[in-house]
Amino acid sequence: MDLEDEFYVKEKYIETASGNKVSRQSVLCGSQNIVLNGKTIVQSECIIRGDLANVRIGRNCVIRKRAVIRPPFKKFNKGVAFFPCMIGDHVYIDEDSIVNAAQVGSYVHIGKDCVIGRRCILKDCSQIADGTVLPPETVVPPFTLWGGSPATVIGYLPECTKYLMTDATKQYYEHFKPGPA
Amino acid sequence: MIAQRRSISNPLLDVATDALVCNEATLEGSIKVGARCVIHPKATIIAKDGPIVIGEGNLIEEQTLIINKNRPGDPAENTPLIIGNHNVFEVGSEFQGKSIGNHNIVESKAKVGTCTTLSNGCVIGAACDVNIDEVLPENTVICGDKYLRRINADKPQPQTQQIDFLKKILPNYHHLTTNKNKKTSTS
Amino acid sequence: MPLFNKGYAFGLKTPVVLDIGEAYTKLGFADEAEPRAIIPTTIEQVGGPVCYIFGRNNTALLGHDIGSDFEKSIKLFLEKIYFKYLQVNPNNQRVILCESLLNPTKVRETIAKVLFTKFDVPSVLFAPCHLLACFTVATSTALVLDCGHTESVVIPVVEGTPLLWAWQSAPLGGATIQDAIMHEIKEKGKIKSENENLLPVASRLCETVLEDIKVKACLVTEYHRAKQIQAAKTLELEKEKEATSLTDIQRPPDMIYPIDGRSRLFIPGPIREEAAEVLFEQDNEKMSLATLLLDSLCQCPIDARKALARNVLVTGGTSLLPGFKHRLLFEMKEIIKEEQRYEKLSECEFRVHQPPTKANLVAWLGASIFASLDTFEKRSITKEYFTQHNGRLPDWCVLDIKSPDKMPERPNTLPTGKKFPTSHVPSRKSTTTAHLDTHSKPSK
Amino acid sequence: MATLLQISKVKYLIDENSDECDSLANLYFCMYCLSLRSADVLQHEIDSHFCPQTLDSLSPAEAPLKRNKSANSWQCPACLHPLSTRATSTAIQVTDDPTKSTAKKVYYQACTFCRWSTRGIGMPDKDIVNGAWTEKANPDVQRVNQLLEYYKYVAQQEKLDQETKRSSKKRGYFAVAMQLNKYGGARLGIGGKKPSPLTQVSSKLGESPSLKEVTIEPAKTYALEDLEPLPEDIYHKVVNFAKVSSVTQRHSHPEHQSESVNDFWPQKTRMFIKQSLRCKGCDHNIIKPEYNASSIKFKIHLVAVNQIPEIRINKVPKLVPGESCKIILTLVNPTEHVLHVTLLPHIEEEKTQRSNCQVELPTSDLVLSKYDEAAEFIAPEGGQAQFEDDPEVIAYRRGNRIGFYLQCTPDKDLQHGDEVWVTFKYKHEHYGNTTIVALLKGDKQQGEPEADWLKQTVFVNVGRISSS
Repeated sequence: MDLEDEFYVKEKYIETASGNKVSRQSVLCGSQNIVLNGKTIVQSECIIRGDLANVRIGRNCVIRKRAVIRPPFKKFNKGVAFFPCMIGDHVYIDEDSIVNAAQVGSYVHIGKDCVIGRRCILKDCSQIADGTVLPPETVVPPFTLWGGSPATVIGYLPECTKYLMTDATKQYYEHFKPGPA
Repeated sequence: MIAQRRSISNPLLDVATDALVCNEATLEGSIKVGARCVIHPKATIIAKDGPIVIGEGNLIEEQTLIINKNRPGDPAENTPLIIGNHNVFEVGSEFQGKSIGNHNIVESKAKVGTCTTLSNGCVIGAACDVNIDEVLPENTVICGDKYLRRINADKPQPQTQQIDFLKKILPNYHHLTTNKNKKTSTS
Repeated sequence: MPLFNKGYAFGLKTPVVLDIGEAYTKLGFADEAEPRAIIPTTIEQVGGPVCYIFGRNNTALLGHDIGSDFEKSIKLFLEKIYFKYLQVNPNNQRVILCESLLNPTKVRETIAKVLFTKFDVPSVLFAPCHLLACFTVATSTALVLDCGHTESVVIPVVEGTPLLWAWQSAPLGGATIQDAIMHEIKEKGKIKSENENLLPVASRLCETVLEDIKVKACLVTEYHRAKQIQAAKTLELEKEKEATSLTDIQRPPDMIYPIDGRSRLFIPGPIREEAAEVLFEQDNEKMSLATLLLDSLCQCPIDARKALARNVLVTGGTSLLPGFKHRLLFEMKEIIKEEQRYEKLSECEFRVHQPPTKANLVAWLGASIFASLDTFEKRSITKEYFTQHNGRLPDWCVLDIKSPDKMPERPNTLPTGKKFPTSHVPSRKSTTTAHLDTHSKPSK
Repeated sequence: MATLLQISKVKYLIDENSDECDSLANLYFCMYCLSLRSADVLQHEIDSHFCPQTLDSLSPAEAPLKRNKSANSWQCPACLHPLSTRATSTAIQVTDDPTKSTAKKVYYQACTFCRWSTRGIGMPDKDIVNGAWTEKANPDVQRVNQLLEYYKYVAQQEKLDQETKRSSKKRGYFAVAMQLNKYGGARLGIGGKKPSPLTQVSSKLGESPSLKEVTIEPAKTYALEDLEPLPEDIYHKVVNFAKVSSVTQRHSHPEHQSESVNDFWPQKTRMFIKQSLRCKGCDHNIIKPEYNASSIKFKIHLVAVNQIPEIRINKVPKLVPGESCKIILTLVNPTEHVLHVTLLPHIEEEKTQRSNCQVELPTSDLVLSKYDEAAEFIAPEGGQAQFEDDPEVIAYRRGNRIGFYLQCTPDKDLQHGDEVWVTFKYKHEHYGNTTIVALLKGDKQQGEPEADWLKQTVFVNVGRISSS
């Protein structure tokens, strides 16, 4: 099914030269440490914590309302640090999810209301079902679908996931239009 | 970059000098923030039916909601909500409980309802919704969609190092809330 | 694990050992001391409900016609077993399945069909679990009780041969206990929820909660206690609410079971010891686990009885309840004393085995031992055989599976399906006679 | 993604002979048989095993030696989540000088989810990160090994007996036991000979001198007096549900099934597998993944969405029973060839009663331009003039996709909320991998690639009846 048009109020979004669309109602802390690689949408009430560490988000990503992206904290023998948080291309993060991951690959779909624990690694072409709690330091292998709390593999994704995800995120961008105010 | 310390509009707010409260956090009503606490931006603390007293070394992350609220049917007594020391409220957690001791962790998206009291060293796991009329025994862990209960051998460690680290870096990026009168006295 | 250094060509030829139970399935490889996994006999589909393949409300199993839905669920289930748990290519490994005597032909044929056609397994062997259990205690003669999820079955095995005519079964098992818990809690339990109200116990009691209560709290009470409680209860019934001697025994204290984060279940303490009583109460038909064993023994040849009594073997997950074996032996001893009909067993000394594994794994372990032998290969049904005979399997009445030119029909009256709880349930007695009629009884 | 694009709304018939259908995204296309395949009819083969936590790969030859378990990843016995190794330092007294102590790095394992840890059950910390942890051995393994050895000997003995005394009518224990004959008793009855049921097995052993005799200690049996009754205080204790293990927890350790949470012990994580798929018809590989566990690339990747033009729903108006409406469907060309597509009506056979909507299909051919990866960076509406589109048929054209109108009328007897299914067929050109096709045909000329015409049947769930 093709995605339907989603309209936003033009004044409430900033569009950058590389095509990123960022809501003015989102909170981008330490914006100098946040990189959006182009055509990425950040919707209202999102929080991206660039103040804690660097956050890099790839191309054609969609960060839906009230999602939180927060670099993970780690205690070492010699001290403490926040890890940078790297997110690949064509990643879709649905509403109200909290992403504490160290690494999110490309073509990843994170559902609504998820908690992605500290220092998780989500490999390419993986999916997290709605309402999932992924405990800290979990590794999500490619083509797996995780759900539940604590999250376990509840299914597998088709081999054409890369194609589907690319298509879905591109379509989302195409259909995310400034609308009649 | 040295953060500009701005005075705040809430006259009932009392922030200890070495606590760190980001300006973008919402604090309503009579709230006392203890020493070495860190309150992240977009956290919400509302002293609705009584004051809130936050102890030392607590970490309150973004999207957290802490409310002092009476239980349905309770007479409005204006009892204070006392939060002990070294508790952690993770991103998106909600605490409306009666009282909370020391060294507890309310994980991301966890909810503690008005009936429950946390003693010491308890962990409410991510996305757990707890509202049972009981005092959780010390070191209780509740987690998962099946509400697995465990009694841990020891308390979670206090996040002192994280708090120190945050106190170093957060002022570089955020405006901070301080006491109006304390500010005048210190500067 | 030391088991791996025995020079077995591991990975390619080690047979797969499956014990597909009604509630739980045990799976692993031959020659090993324990199964690789115990999983619920369910299939899950993303976004869909969990389906118990042999569950009481699986519509695919209802009626006499097992349709393609059942075949599909078996396929999904075996897929999970092979690729998630065993992680082997099915076409390289022979398969042994522990089977209940009462397994309907249609079920076993469906399983065989799926194994042969969808998974291309080289061979399959269905082996009776009572016989397999004997391997774990190195005996060829034993009185085997399998106490499973919905049914308990007793079969005596003498000199490696199951004595079919002495078969006994009753619909008593883990599910019966869960039903008892359900019944009690519905009556006396309370759910306390956040807003202080004691709610009546509604649909919150799902099978998983009941099972959890059973496993964590229930036990089989001691014989004398049980009798005292029973007596007190009858007295109570007669006298209608008068103070009774029930107070003499100190009952287990009430329990609080947290269902989730918002509600707790208040469970009356006596459930702990009373729920499992269904297994031992002699109801109207005078049937209990103890009488099953005794009745079965009565039908055995006289000269085998003493040996059988000395070799009682208890298997099945339900027998893991604390106090089970003690009560069973006690109960048998007392019943023999009390009831005339068992007088002929008074000479018998009952001794119970302790197999080198947990009771729920006994059949599996037996199969693992058996499948490690060369003999196993010869007894298996090959794919060629299966295709030649249009998917029919040799039945137990076929003596030599190597030359079945004509396929004898299975007796029309099927015994009560152990894995077939809802469908045809002819009365127990009549099925027994059906067996006796079809097969000549030895002269005693 | 699957859920975003609602791929389950459009289903493709896999096999003309059966009723099976699935979304194109879940299907494969065998370019040798030129037909759609579902995972169901393909042969699954295990390509490699990998640890889900460390993503280390192992070949199918190595993995079984490790019981398909990961070398370095352990699983929490309480919540079954992988454990994390934690480093910490402890003070160790210097042996020479009791007043001094040095810091030493030690490791323990903790669950990041339920916070269970190896320290909690009193397991000592380890000096090295990996390798020092062990699983709890099966307490009965020795006895089981004895049994295995014993029965192997008995079976061997039996075989020898049968070979040497073929004429002997005496049947060995094993032959009887392994008749696996539930009616064995009846059989003996028929034979008329009743064997003495209590012949000791051991008496038969040792008859053949060529085998080394294996004896086994008889299994222990217990009389009532030997069994411990339940402790008296068990009836008075309050059950603490947090301290008794659940069924799932017990079953995760089949050999121990410990009832108390204090007896929990970590266990190695089970590995995952990567599979390749093979067409049962022509024995060619359809899917062959790369060995590396974190790779999403394939050596062979014959998925249907890369070969077959795909139908999607674009826009559906309100659906009213008996009222005609215009639906827009999208057709996407994933190939690098210009494709012609012709829509065909689906002749309703009795078997497939899926359609409940009358459709009028456009009669003209639909032409799809090829997929161009660079198209994204060129002006989106450019280069469309070459197609003379009939605005009555074509709703829009964008790169390799077009939208076309479909006139459809839901059946009159449908109720509010009923799903409406549209069924039709289409045939389309398919250019196989030209070099391979040429090689297969023995044709050395590399002229114009030849196209095959393939036919697909689709079932489209266009939505629900909104009102009557």
